[in-house]
Amino acid sequence: MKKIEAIIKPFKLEQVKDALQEIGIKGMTTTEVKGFGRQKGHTEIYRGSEYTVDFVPKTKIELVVGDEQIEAAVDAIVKAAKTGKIGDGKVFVSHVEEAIRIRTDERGDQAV
Amino acid sequence: MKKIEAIIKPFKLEQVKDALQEIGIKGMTTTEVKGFGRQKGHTEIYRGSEYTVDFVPKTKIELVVGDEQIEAAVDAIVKAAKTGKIGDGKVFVSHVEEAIRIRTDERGDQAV
Amino acid sequence: MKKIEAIIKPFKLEQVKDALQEIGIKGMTTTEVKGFGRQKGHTEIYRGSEYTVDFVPKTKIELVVGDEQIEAAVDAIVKAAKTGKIGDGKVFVSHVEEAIRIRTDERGDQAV
Amino acid sequence: MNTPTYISRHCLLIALLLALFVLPDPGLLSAAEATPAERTADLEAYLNNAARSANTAVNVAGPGHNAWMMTSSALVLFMTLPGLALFYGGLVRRKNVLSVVAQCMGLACIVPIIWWAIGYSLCFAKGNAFLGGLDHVFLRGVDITPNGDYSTWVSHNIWAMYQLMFAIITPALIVGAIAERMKFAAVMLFCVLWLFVVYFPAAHMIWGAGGWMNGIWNADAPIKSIDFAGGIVVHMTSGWSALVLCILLGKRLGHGKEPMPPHSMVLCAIGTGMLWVGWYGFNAGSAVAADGIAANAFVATTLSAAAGGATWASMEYWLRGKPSILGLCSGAVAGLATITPASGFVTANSAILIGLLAGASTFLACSKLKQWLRYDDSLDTFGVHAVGGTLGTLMAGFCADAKINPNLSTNLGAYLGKTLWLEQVKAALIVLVWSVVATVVIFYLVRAVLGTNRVDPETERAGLDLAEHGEEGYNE
Amino acid sequence: MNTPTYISRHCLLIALLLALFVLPDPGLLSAAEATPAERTADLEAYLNNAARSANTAVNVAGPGHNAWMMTSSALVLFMTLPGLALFYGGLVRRKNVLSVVAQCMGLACIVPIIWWAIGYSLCFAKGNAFLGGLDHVFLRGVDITPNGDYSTWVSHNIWAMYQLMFAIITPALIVGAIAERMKFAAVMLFCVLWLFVVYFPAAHMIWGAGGWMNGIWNADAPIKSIDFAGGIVVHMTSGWSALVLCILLGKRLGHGKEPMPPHSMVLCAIGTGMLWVGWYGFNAGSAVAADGIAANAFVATTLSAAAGGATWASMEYWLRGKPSILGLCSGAVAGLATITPASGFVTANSAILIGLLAGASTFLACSKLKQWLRYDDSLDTFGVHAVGGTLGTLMAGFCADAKINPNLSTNLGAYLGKTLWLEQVKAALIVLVWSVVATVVIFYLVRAVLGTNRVDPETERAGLDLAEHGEEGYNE
Amino acid sequence: MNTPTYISRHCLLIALLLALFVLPDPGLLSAAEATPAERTADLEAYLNNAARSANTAVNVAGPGHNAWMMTSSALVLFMTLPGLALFYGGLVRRKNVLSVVAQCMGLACIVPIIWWAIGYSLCFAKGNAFLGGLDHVFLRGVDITPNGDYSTWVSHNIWAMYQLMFAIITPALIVGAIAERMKFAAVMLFCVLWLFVVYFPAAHMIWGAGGWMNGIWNADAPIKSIDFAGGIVVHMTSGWSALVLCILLGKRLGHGKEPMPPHSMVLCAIGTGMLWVGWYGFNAGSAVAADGIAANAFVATTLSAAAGGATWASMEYWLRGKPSILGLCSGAVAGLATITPASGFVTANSAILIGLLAGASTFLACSKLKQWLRYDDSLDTFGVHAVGGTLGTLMAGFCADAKINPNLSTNLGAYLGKTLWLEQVKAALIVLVWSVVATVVIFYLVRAVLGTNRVDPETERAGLDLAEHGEEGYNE
Ligand SMILES: Nc1ncnc2c1ncn2[C@@H]1O[C@H](COP(=O)(O)OP(=O)(O)O)[C@@H](O)[C@H]1O
Ligand SMILES: Nc1ncnc2c1ncn2[C@@H]1O[C@H](COP(=O)(O)OP(=O)(O)O)[C@@H](O)[C@H]1O
Ligand SMILES: Nc1ncnc2c1ncn2[C@@H]1O[C@H](COP(=O)(O)OP(=O)(O)O)[C@@H](O)[C@H]1O
Repeated sequence: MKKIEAIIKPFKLEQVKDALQEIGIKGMTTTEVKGFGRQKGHTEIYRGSEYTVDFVPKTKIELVVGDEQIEAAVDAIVKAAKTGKIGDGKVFVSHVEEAIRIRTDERGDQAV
Repeated sequence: MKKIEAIIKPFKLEQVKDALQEIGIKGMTTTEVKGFGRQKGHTEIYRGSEYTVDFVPKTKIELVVGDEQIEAAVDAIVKAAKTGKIGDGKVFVSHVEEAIRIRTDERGDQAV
Repeated sequence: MKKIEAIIKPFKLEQVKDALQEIGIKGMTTTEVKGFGRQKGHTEIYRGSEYTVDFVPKTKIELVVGDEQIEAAVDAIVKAAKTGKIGDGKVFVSHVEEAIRIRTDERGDQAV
Repeated sequence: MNTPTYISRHCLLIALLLALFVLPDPGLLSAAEATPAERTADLEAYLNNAARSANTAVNVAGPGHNAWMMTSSALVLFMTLPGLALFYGGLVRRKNVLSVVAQCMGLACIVPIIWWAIGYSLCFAKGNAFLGGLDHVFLRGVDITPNGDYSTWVSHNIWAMYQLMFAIITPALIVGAIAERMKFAAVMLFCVLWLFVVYFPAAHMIWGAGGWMNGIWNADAPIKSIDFAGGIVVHMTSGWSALVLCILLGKRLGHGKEPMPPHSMVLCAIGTGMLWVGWYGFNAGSAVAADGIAANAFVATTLSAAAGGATWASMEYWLRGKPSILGLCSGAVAGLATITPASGFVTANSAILIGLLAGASTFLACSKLKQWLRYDDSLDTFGVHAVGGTLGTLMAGFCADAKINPNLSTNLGAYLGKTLWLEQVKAALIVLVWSVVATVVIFYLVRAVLGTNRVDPETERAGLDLAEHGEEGYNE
Repeated sequence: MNTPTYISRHCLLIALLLALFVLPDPGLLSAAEATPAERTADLEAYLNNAARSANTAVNVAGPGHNAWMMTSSALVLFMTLPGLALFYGGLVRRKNVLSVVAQCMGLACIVPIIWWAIGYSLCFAKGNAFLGGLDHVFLRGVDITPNGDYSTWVSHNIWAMYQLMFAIITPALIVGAIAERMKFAAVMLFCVLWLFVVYFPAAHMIWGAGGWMNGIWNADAPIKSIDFAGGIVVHMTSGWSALVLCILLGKRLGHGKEPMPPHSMVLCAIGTGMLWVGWYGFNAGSAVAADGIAANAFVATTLSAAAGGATWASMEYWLRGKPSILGLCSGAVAGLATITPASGFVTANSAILIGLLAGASTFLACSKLKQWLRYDDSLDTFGVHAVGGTLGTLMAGFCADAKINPNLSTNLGAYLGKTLWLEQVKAALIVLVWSVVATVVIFYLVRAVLGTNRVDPETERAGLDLAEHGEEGYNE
Repeated sequence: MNTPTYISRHCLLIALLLALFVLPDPGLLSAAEATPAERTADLEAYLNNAARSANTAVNVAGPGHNAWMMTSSALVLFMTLPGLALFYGGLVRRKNVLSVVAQCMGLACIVPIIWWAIGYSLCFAKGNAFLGGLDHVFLRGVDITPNGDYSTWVSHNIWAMYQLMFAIITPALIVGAIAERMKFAAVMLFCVLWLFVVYFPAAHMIWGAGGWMNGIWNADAPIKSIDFAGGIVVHMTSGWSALVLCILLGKRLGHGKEPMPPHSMVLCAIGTGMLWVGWYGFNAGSAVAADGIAANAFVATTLSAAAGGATWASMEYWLRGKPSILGLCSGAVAGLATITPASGFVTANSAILIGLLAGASTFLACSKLKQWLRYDDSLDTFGVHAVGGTLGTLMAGFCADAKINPNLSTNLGAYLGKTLWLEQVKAALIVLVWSVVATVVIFYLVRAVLGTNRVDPETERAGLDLAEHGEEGYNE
């Protein structure tokens, strides 16, 4: 099994989710995160004081998939999340040794 | 060392934490996340507009443990988090290469 | 490529970010998390009721770096995040198999 | 026009002819027409908030008094909406905040309709000693002319609206005890029945002209209780009913095991400020005039609120080293609830004393008694309102002072400073017992109708907002 | 001093010498000096909110009426700030909350300056039938003496301030329709022009002495419409303009595809409570006195708000099984908007009926009509205010009752209970058409000046707060 | 009854017998009994807010005036709670929000007790030129009868409550400067001492009958300053003390390095709206009557607030391209603070000018001066209140106009339009110096008692809410 972690622009979440559902992905987990990268942040001014905010709101999607689905899933994400503008985000893939479904104690590919 | 990532129902956090403490786990990190899976979301209606919210609030627990504790920890989590109803969540296990305790620079098993 | 996950004290974020930028790190992702560990939580009292809050606010930094940068990055984080007091946090390192930049479809070390 | 006619009648004896040129024909002046002296006296009556003469040329309400009572009515509504909604809403968990707001708003929307249809009449129309009659159903006959039974210079319909605001907030207080677990439909049904069975009779008996326990105005009242702005009628009825209701309903899931901290002490504090400000309408408004009694009530309200807040926070500081915001808020509200029945009757010094006792007793009730008896009064309606209201009712009996409120001399001269407190105990006990019994009956009645009074456990876990109202308190 | 001089004049025939010691020289008493009877009558006029005599010794405003009108002015400002800012601010997405607040506050800061310079004069100075003159530019001549055209016992400048608060909230209502996408500069410019083209003429025609459609006070008005507190002047003008504006501006990005739930129903509910409370200043204040008409308006306002909220929530309960907080809030606001033109004219029973119709019709407008016509009125300014205001204007025609407001008999006796509704239809149609046409013109004018009325898509995605104001609503 | 007796006395010469039937025995009429003319004149005095005759039959307060002053008192409390608590609370970081709320509420609970015990007496009892006496300790003798020194038609105890609300908000303003780092106990102790050393004397000297700098009412005042609603007494004392205090206390950890953005501009904006609304009680209430002076103050307050907000936002727009919500809020509050001392003295045109200068000068003070001098006035108490209060005090000297406030002619005729501004400078300087010196002394005194005035660095990092109050502002 592999774990895909994708950092995307928040307003792309719905589209990415739909794209993953289409290729048969049944589950995923998302987190609100803040990203730092090439995309510039913004400046806020309160009375005299200027603050530069370097971190940009992003959404992280995590999903564990069987090895055979990995390519399709990555492609789906990349395609759906792309705007072509700086800050579109990244996809990282890593290895997962075991997965357990808490409800049923199923393990491995059945669990995801 | 292994990293355990568990996605559980938020109200089970206290019980899972207690179960892990009992088997001697000293540390863990939790995140509020939103999950998508078999468990259905809900519908919200504001004046005329209906919104389907597919994502369900979940809590993610991350902990890095020595190889010898891995089975006990997974079992403790699964047992404490189970309600038997859909949406109980998953446990994922993966390999961690190094751990450092920032305060002391300790590395490896001593660090977790 | 390696993934570094560091759990640090929230007010150290700016310093850690600066330290990483200095050694040429171009991107990272942060999450607000709650940690459980040796550092004690606190007690809140509302009218008669006392609540012990075991979880302490922490910030998680995730960054994927090329293998050659790993040592420098870990050192930078540890140095910048250290206060010497309990609760300074951990750094975990694990292996990442693939990285893709969504905007450009670049893969591997170019993507991070 | 009205000229000083009787003087001129004497002059007529001497200068009849001349007078005829400039004076109206005295023969046209009926005995019922107001003399200049009467006219001036009527105007003075407006300033003094006293009864006007029978022949008055100003049968309307007085602008200063009407202005104050419209302001007061708005202030009392402000206490419920958004005041109480925030005070309570901030104290529940995030997932239940809207359910509390909905209960307050639901009552604000339903009670006026009941009040218009029949509620006002059952409280304040002439009836028997226990309940008003049906003279004023659909606000029939409730117009802009003052109703002399309740005020001399305030429009009858303003009085009806002012009292409506009390009928809204009283059941809304109960909401605090059963927050985070009772079905919306059950809360609404319970409160509606409760108004008929508990509130309307209590209001009539204690405040209605001819009421059974109206010691101030009913010379024949068997029980001579006093209740300036609702220690018995508002805080005791709701507070004691709340206790019973939360026991019958059972504890929240996880109560005593899981932490249930307020999701926003900020909202709670905003609500407290609004309650305090609105309470001036509640207490000083209960003079039903912008007169000296209102002024005295204003003073007592301020001092008791402050003393209550300071006392609670000081006890926390002393016992735990940390004064809390919730302590300041709770103490201030306790001071306000406790002074309510006494506000227009007592001196500034008494108000400080009452505030002090209020802070101390409600602090103990909420932090010790509740722990010890282990009921789950979610937001301490009992601990603050029942304890405060009961204490204040008793203290009003001890501290009432005819120098502050001359009306105390009318029918209560023989009791004042003597056994008035005993009358207070009697009235308090009767209302307490009645509230408790009625709550039990209504609870089972509602359960019979709706099947259950509680949301199912899954809903309770997930929060009432989504399941009961299809909305969330906060979104991205 | 003023003594009862004419009586003594008779006595002088007999006791001239004696009288000279104690009475002022009658020769010094000009004919213009008030007699005792007149003086008493003037004081009675204060209580009755009637006109004083020409010779009055009290040419000032009356304290009770002035007090109420200052309170009412503050309440109407409270409706905008923070009331409407919260009601609207809670309903947008988190990233746009400040933009809505800024639009409300911006208007509260700009409109008073325009009002002082010329706005008040264009509305309420003597002018022609369509617009006021320039007599009162820079509030010249607007001092503490009552302006008899608009009130007998309220200071002219208090009246000007009271009306200012209406001129602030009316354009602020429009903000709801175009929220989350219109540029701040465009909103401000649009609203300023709109005040001159739509609001000032409408206010003058319907409320101004000599106004073309002022049925109550202008005996010669060609159209005899009535509008107690602004059904046409406030809710119809803003509501219909809002519809046109949001159509011209286009939908929000993602409208109908992405969820756009309110970011904080809690803020929205707080705002609703404040609107309700403040609305007493709006409606009861429109009597421009703390008199019986104010009292009647207070009653109607309360009952309609409650009936509106109860109806909307009941319809949701019936159609979907869940009464929502937004439903309670929307219904109450709809009840308030709808009763506005009728509030000081109708009985309590009519108010209940109007509230009921208000809740039902705005519910259908917001949840059915909007879906069907597919315009993007972000926060339903049209669905609530235009629909409510139009309905209320019509209902005022049907239900107006001279028992509630005797002024209806002055010039409208022949229409009352007969064809008054037709006059209402005429006035409503004229203002509706004018608002629609003017909005189109102003929209393109503003676009010509600023280049665009909308923020660019990137800003809209990221939220207006950051790009337009450099701030975020919430931070760590 | 009181008939026109002296007229009849003449008639008695002729018709004694007849008169005896209908008139009261003239022998029984003491010289002190009011004549009809006097009685009418007394009633007119109520409308005119003038002094009544010595023989008055209405020795009570007047309902219209009392109503307005109760409303005003409630409004001024509303400014602190929840107004200021939100305005300040929204501007701090999330972890400190409750500490600010606690400081506001703590003062609201402690100050009334001090006021009751001795504070009112030190301010307003007869005493020497610098401090009041002890006649009114424990509010002795402060009852419902008007105290002629301060008002003719408002109850003495309402006046005392009204002034109490000022004594609450003034130290609460200081809280803004030292937010996020000062210990709760230190804030409370500092403020209590500060009231005795700075506020009570300042209030007595400027507002107290016989006060050393009371130019309006004390003909013998060596310094003839005017301060309608507290430019010197409230805003200068608190603002200048705040500056010194925040310098002595030192900067917040991380100041200038870490970002410290407001955690909720939404709360800040709500608070601003409440401050504006409440300020009508503050300024128009300072007429201590619902009279024409109140009306004038109402106008000035509105226009200055709007001009202040518009100016600040325009300067931002001009210098940075983005008008901010905080700019609108700050400017409006600056306009309000600056008009305060002038509000009941100046014309509408002057109010616009003052608001304009207020917006510009406080904008510069907060965004340039502060950066340049590098003190850490967390929420700009100095930049807004001291700068605004000082400017307004001066402007009052220039713009005061006897047409707006006839009382200016009583003792100040020789100064008006001439050297009044010099008197203002004198008074301002004396109070400024006194505030600065006193603050230094009290600061070290408090530090000596408590060991330290600041929380320890760890607490400051983690937020004051948890460590000082054991609570968090927001929870799940
Ligand atoms: N090395 C990295 N490790 C982890 N997250 C990263 C890394 N680089 C970028 N990110 C995440 O991806 C987001 C987008 O990256 P950025 O450099 O702004 O644009 P782009 O993806 O177009 O190159 C960042 O905001 C951050 O959350
Ligand atoms: N493949 C997956 N990868 C990551 N997280 C998953 C995956 N599948 C499910 N989850 C997480 O587990 C949660 C529960 O899954 P769900 O399918 O609803 O029920 P169950 O665990 O009973 O099968 C989801 O809400 C989601 O957060
Ligand atoms: N085994 C673990 N796995 C994951 N996170 C951990 C683990 N142990 C500690 N942490 C994280 O590190 C934080 C600091 O740990 P703690 O034991 O309090 O202090 P220290 O880092 O000084 O040993 C914790 O709050 C938690 O978030």
